[in-house]
Amino acid sequence: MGGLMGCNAERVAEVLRAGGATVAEHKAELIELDRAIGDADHGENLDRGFAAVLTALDGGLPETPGAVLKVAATTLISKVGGAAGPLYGTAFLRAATKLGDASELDAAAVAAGLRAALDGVVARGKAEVGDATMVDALAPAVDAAERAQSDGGDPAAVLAAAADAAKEGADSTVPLTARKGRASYLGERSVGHADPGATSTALLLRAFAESAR
Amino acid sequence: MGGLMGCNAERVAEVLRAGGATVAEHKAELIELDRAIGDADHGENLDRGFAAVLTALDGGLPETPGAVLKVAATTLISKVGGAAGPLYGTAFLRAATKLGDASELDAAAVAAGLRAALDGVVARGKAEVGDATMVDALAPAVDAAERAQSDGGDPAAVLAAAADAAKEGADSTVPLTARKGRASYLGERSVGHADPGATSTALLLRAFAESAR
Amino acid sequence: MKKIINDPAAVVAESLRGLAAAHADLVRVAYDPDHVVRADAPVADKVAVISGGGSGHEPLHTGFVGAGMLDAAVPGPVFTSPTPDAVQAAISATTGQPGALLVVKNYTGDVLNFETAAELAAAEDLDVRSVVIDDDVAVADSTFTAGRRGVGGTVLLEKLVGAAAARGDGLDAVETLARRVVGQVRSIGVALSPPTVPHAGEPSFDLGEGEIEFGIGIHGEPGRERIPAESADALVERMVAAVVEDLPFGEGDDVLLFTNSMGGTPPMETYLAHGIAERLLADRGIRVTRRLVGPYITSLEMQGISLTLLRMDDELTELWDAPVHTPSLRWGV
Amino acid sequence: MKKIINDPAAVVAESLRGLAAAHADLVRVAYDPDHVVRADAPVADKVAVISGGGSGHEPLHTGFVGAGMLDAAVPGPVFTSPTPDAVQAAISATTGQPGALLVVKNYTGDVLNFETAAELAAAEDLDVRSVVIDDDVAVADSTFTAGRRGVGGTVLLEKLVGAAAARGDGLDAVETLARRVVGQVRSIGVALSPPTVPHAGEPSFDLGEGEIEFGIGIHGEPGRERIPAESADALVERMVAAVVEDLPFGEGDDVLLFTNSMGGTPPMETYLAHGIAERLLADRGIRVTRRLVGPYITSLEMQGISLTLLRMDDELTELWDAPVHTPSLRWGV
Ligand SMILES: Nc1ncnc2c1ncn2[C@@H]1O[C@H](COP(=O)(O)OP(=O)(O)O)[C@@H](O)[C@H]1O
Ligand SMILES: Nc1ncnc2c1ncn2[C@@H]1O[C@H](COP(=O)(O)OP(=O)(O)O)[C@@H](O)[C@H]1O
Ligand SMILES: [Mg+2]
Ligand SMILES: [Mg+2]
Ligand SMILES: [Mg+2]
Ligand SMILES: [Mg+2]
Repeated sequence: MGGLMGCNAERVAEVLRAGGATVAEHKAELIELDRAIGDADHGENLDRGFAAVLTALDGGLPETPGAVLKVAATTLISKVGGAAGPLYGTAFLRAATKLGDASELDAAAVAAGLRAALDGVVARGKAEVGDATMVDALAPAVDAAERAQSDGGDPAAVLAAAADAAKEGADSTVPLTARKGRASYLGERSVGHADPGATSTALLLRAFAESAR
Repeated sequence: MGGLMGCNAERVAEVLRAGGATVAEHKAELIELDRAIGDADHGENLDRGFAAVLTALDGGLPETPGAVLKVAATTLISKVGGAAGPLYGTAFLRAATKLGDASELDAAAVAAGLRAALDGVVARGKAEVGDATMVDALAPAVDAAERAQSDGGDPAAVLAAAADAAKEGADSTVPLTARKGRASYLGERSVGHADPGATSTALLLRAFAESAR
Repeated sequence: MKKIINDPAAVVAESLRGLAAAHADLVRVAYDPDHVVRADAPVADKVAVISGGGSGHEPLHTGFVGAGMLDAAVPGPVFTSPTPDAVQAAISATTGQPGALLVVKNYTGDVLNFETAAELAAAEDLDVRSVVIDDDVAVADSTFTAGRRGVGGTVLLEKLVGAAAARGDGLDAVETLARRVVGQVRSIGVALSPPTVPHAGEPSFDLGEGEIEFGIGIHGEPGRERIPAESADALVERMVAAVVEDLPFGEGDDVLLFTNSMGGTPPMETYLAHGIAERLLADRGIRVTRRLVGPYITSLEMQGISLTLLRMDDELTELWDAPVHTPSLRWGV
Repeated sequence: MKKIINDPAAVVAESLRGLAAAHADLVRVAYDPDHVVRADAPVADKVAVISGGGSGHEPLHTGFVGAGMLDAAVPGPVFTSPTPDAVQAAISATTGQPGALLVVKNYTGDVLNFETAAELAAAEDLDVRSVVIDDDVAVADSTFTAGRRGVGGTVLLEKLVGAAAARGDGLDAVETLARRVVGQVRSIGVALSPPTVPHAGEPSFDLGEGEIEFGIGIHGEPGRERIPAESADALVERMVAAVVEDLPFGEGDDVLLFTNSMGGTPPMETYLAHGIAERLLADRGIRVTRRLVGPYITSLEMQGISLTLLRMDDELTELWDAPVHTPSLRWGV
C-alpha cells in the first residue's frame, strides 16, 4: 500500500516509527543545537520519548489512528519531560482527539489533525510565530498542509507540503531573538542559532511525509 | 671592600639580600619544579619568607653576622611554612649559633657555618644524600666548602666552591627516585625532575657566592 | 568529558541509590517514576511541600527532603523537568486532606509538567496549589521572554514554606507565605566555567580564559552577557548592585544573604565572595541578619557563584531558624 | 586560571573574613598569624583539640571548629603548612590545664611545624601532644618515603577526638583514642582533573581526556599511578579493593563509609559512587553502619573522590553520633 490513502492504525504507527528513527538519527544534532542556546537536552529528551513510543506500539497496536496517536501522546508526556514533553504530548493528544474514532485517515483529516496539534501547542506554550520556538515550524506547516489539501493533495502530499514549510520555518528562526523557552534568557545572544524544537518539528514532519509516500 | 674578607654584619645582610633577589627572580621556576612533583608552592613559600627577611633587616641591622642570620632564621620559620620553612629556618639557626658572637667571619667560619646548617637540616628532616632533597645540594656543597677552605681559599672562594657543588648536587636529583618530602609519594614517577629544594639551595648559594666576591 | 558514572542514561537513578543508602533514616526513594519522599511520609495533618525539577542542581531538591523542609522531591533527568506522572506519584505519596504546595521554578518545562500534575491531582480531589519562583534578576522580566528563572531563592523558599507547614499552617497560609517570599527575594549568578551534561558529553558553553558569563542560569544555558574576568571585589560589587537595585533593597533593610557555589567553585572562593558581599551590603546600610554559604543550588561541576538576597522580618526569621533535618540542611535537631 | 579572588597572596585571609562573617556565632578568626578558634574559646576544663595545615582543603579544618569537634584550626597558605607561631597562637587561645591534642596530617611540613609549636608550648608548661594521621593507602608505607599521607581519615579523627574531649575525657584518653582511630582507618583517592593553586596560576598537573590519577593526594601532587578512565563501577571496585585489602577489613566488620568529593565532583557523582561502594562492601560481608557523603576534605576545585573506611565499635559509634556544631558538620544540636 503506497501513500497514506486509506491509511489505518498500522500505517500511522509506521509513520511514527519513521519519526522515532529520525529522532534517534539526529539526536546528537538536536543536543548540539540546544547546547548552543539552551541546556543541551532536547535530542536526549525526544529520543527517550520516541524510543518509549515505539516500545509501547510494539506491545500491541490500538485499532484506530486516533488511538495510536493517543498512545504516542501519553507516552511522550510521561517520558520526555522538559518543555518539549508537554508540548509535543499536547500536540499528539489534540490531534488524536480531533481524529476521533475514524478507522482511516484522508487528507482533510491529516490537515485537521495538524491544525489541532498546533492549536494545542499554542494553548499550552503561548508562543507566537516569530518567538523562535517549534511554533515557527508548525504554524507554517499547518498552513501549507491546508493549502495542499484544498488543492486536492492526498495525505502524503499534505504531509510533504507541511514538511517543506516546516523546514523553511525552522530555518527562519536563525536570525530571530528568542522570546519563549530557555533561549529567551539569552536575549540577543540567541540570534544566529536555529531553534532546537523547531528543528525537531521539521525533522519529524519530513520523516512522516517520507514514510507516508 | 671586595669579598667577604673581614666581613661583618652588614656584608652578611648584603649577601642575604642577594639571596632574596635570586629567590624572587626564580620564583616561577621553583613553583614550576614543585608543580611537577610536588604541590606548586616552593617558590611562593621561599619568596614570601625572604621578602620578610629583607623587610626585617631593613628595620635595623643586628651587630654580628650570627645575629643577622638569627633574624633570617626566625623570620623564615615564621613566614615560610611547609617543609622548606622549618628546614631552611633550622639551617640558618644552626649556622647562627655556630658563628656565636664573632663580629667578622673568616673562611673557616663560613665553612663551619655551612656544616652546622647541613647538620641541622639532616637532624630535622632525616634525609640522606640520594633521597632527592635539598640535602643532595647542601651536603656536597659543605664538603666542597671545607676542601676550599683547607686549600686556603677566602670566604668568597669557599662560597663559590659550595655553589658549584650545590649546582651539581641539584642536577644529580634529576634521575633519582625521591624518598623524602612530597615527591616521595610519586615513587618512580619522580624520576626525571630536579628537586625544588635542592634547586633553591643551589640558587641561594650561587647568589651568596656572587654577592661575596 | 570525565565523570564518575556508568551509563549516562542511568546517572540519576544510580545517584538516587547512593542517596537512599546514605540517608535511609531521612528519605525513601522510589524509582520509575523517580521520586524521593520523607522516610516518615505521609505526615498526617500537615500540608505537604513538594518540589522538583531537572537533576544536576544537587543538593536541590532531593537533599532538602526531610522534617521542616520538603515532603517530596521529584528529580527529572539531568536539566530536564520531570514528567507529570512522576510529580503525581510524589503527590500521592505525601498528600492528604490538608493538601500540598508545589514549589515550581519558573522554566517552561517545569511549569507545564507541574501544572499538568496539579490538574491530575485535582481530578482526585486533592487540594494542590503551585507557587512559581522567579528570582533571577539577570533575565528581563517581560512578556517577551519565558520570564525570570527560579534560582537561589528556591532554596530559601523551600526552607521557609517547609517550616510553615511543619508548624501547622494551613494551605492558604503556606501559599500566601510562599507568594510573599517570592515577592521579596532576588538573585544573580555568574559562571567561570561551563558544566558538562552527561549525555551531551561536551561542555555546555565555551568560555575563554579571560571571560566570565554574567547572569548565568543553573542549566548551562549561556548567561545574559559575557564580561572580561575581573577581581573578586569588582565582580561581587557588580552582582550586589544588580540584586540590590532590582527589588530594590535599601538602607535599613534586614536581609538574609545566601552566597551559593554553583558546584565547582570551592569554599575558599565562596567564603571570600561572601565576605565581600557582607562588606558591600554594610556600606549600603543593609543589615545581614541571617546567612547561608555553600553549594546548595548547583549546575553540575560548573564554576561560579550566585548571590541571593531575601528581605527579612520577624516571621521569616523565625521560620528560617526553625528546625530542619534533611540530608543537606540541618539544624535545631 | 579563573578564580573569584583578588590578590592571590591575600586569598586565605580574605576567605577567612567571609568565614568569620558567616559564622560569628560559632567561630572567631584572628589574623597574622591566622587562626580560627571556637567563639567560646577557651572552654574551661576540657582538652583542646587543634588541627591545621595548608589551606585549600576546606571545609577541613576551619569548617570543623566548634562544639564537639575542633577548638582551633590553623590554616596555612594554600597547600602550605602553617608556621609554628600560628600553631602556637592557636594553642595559647584554647589550651588550659587539661592540655591539647594536635591532629597533624602526615606531611613533612606539617609534622615539622607542629612539632616545633608543641616544643614551644611545652616550654610554657602546657601539656600538648600530637597524633599524626597517615591513612592514605596509595603511598607505600616504608621508610623510603615520607610515609603515608593524612587524607580522609582526618575528618573522622577530628570528629571522634572532638567528641571524646567534649564528653570530658582527659588528654591521655583522648590521645589513646586518637591512636586507635589512626590504626583502623584507611583511604584512597582519585582525581579526574587537577586543582589550580592561586599563586601558581597553572593546573597542578596535566591529565589527558581519557586518564585518571589513581592514588591522588589532596595537594595536587600527582597520584601514584595514571590509569585509563573507566566506568564508575570499575573505578569504585578498584578503590574499595585497595582500601579493604590494606588494613585489611573483612567479613563481619562494621564500618563507617566516608565518600568524599575532592571539590569539583558534584553530589550526583559522589552519591553515585557511594551507592556502588555500599554494594561492593555488602558483597564482601562488610556492614556499613555509619556514613558521611560530601565534600569534606578537598583539593581546591579538583575533580575526584576519595573513599575512607573506619572500623567501628560501640565507643566509636557513640562518639560519631555525639552532637557536633560547626560551620560544616552539624548534628544533635
Ligand atoms: N512556550 C513555548 N512554546 C512553544 N515551544 C516552546 C516553548 N518553550 C520552549 N519551546 C520549545 O521547546 C524546545 C526546547 O525543548 P527541550 O530542550 O526538550 O526542553 P527544555 O527547554 O525544558 O530543556 C525549544 O527549542 C522550543 O522549540
Ligand atoms: N625530609 C626532608 N629533608 C630535607 N629536605 C626536605 C625534606 N622534605 C622536603 N624537603 C625539601 O623541601 C622541598 C619542598 O619544599 P616546599 O615545597 O616549600 O614544602 P612542601 O613540600 O611542604 O610543599 C623539597 O623539594 C625538598 O628539597
Ligand atoms: Mg533543553
Ligand atoms: Mg611544595
Ligand atoms: Mg531541559
Ligand atoms: Mg606545600
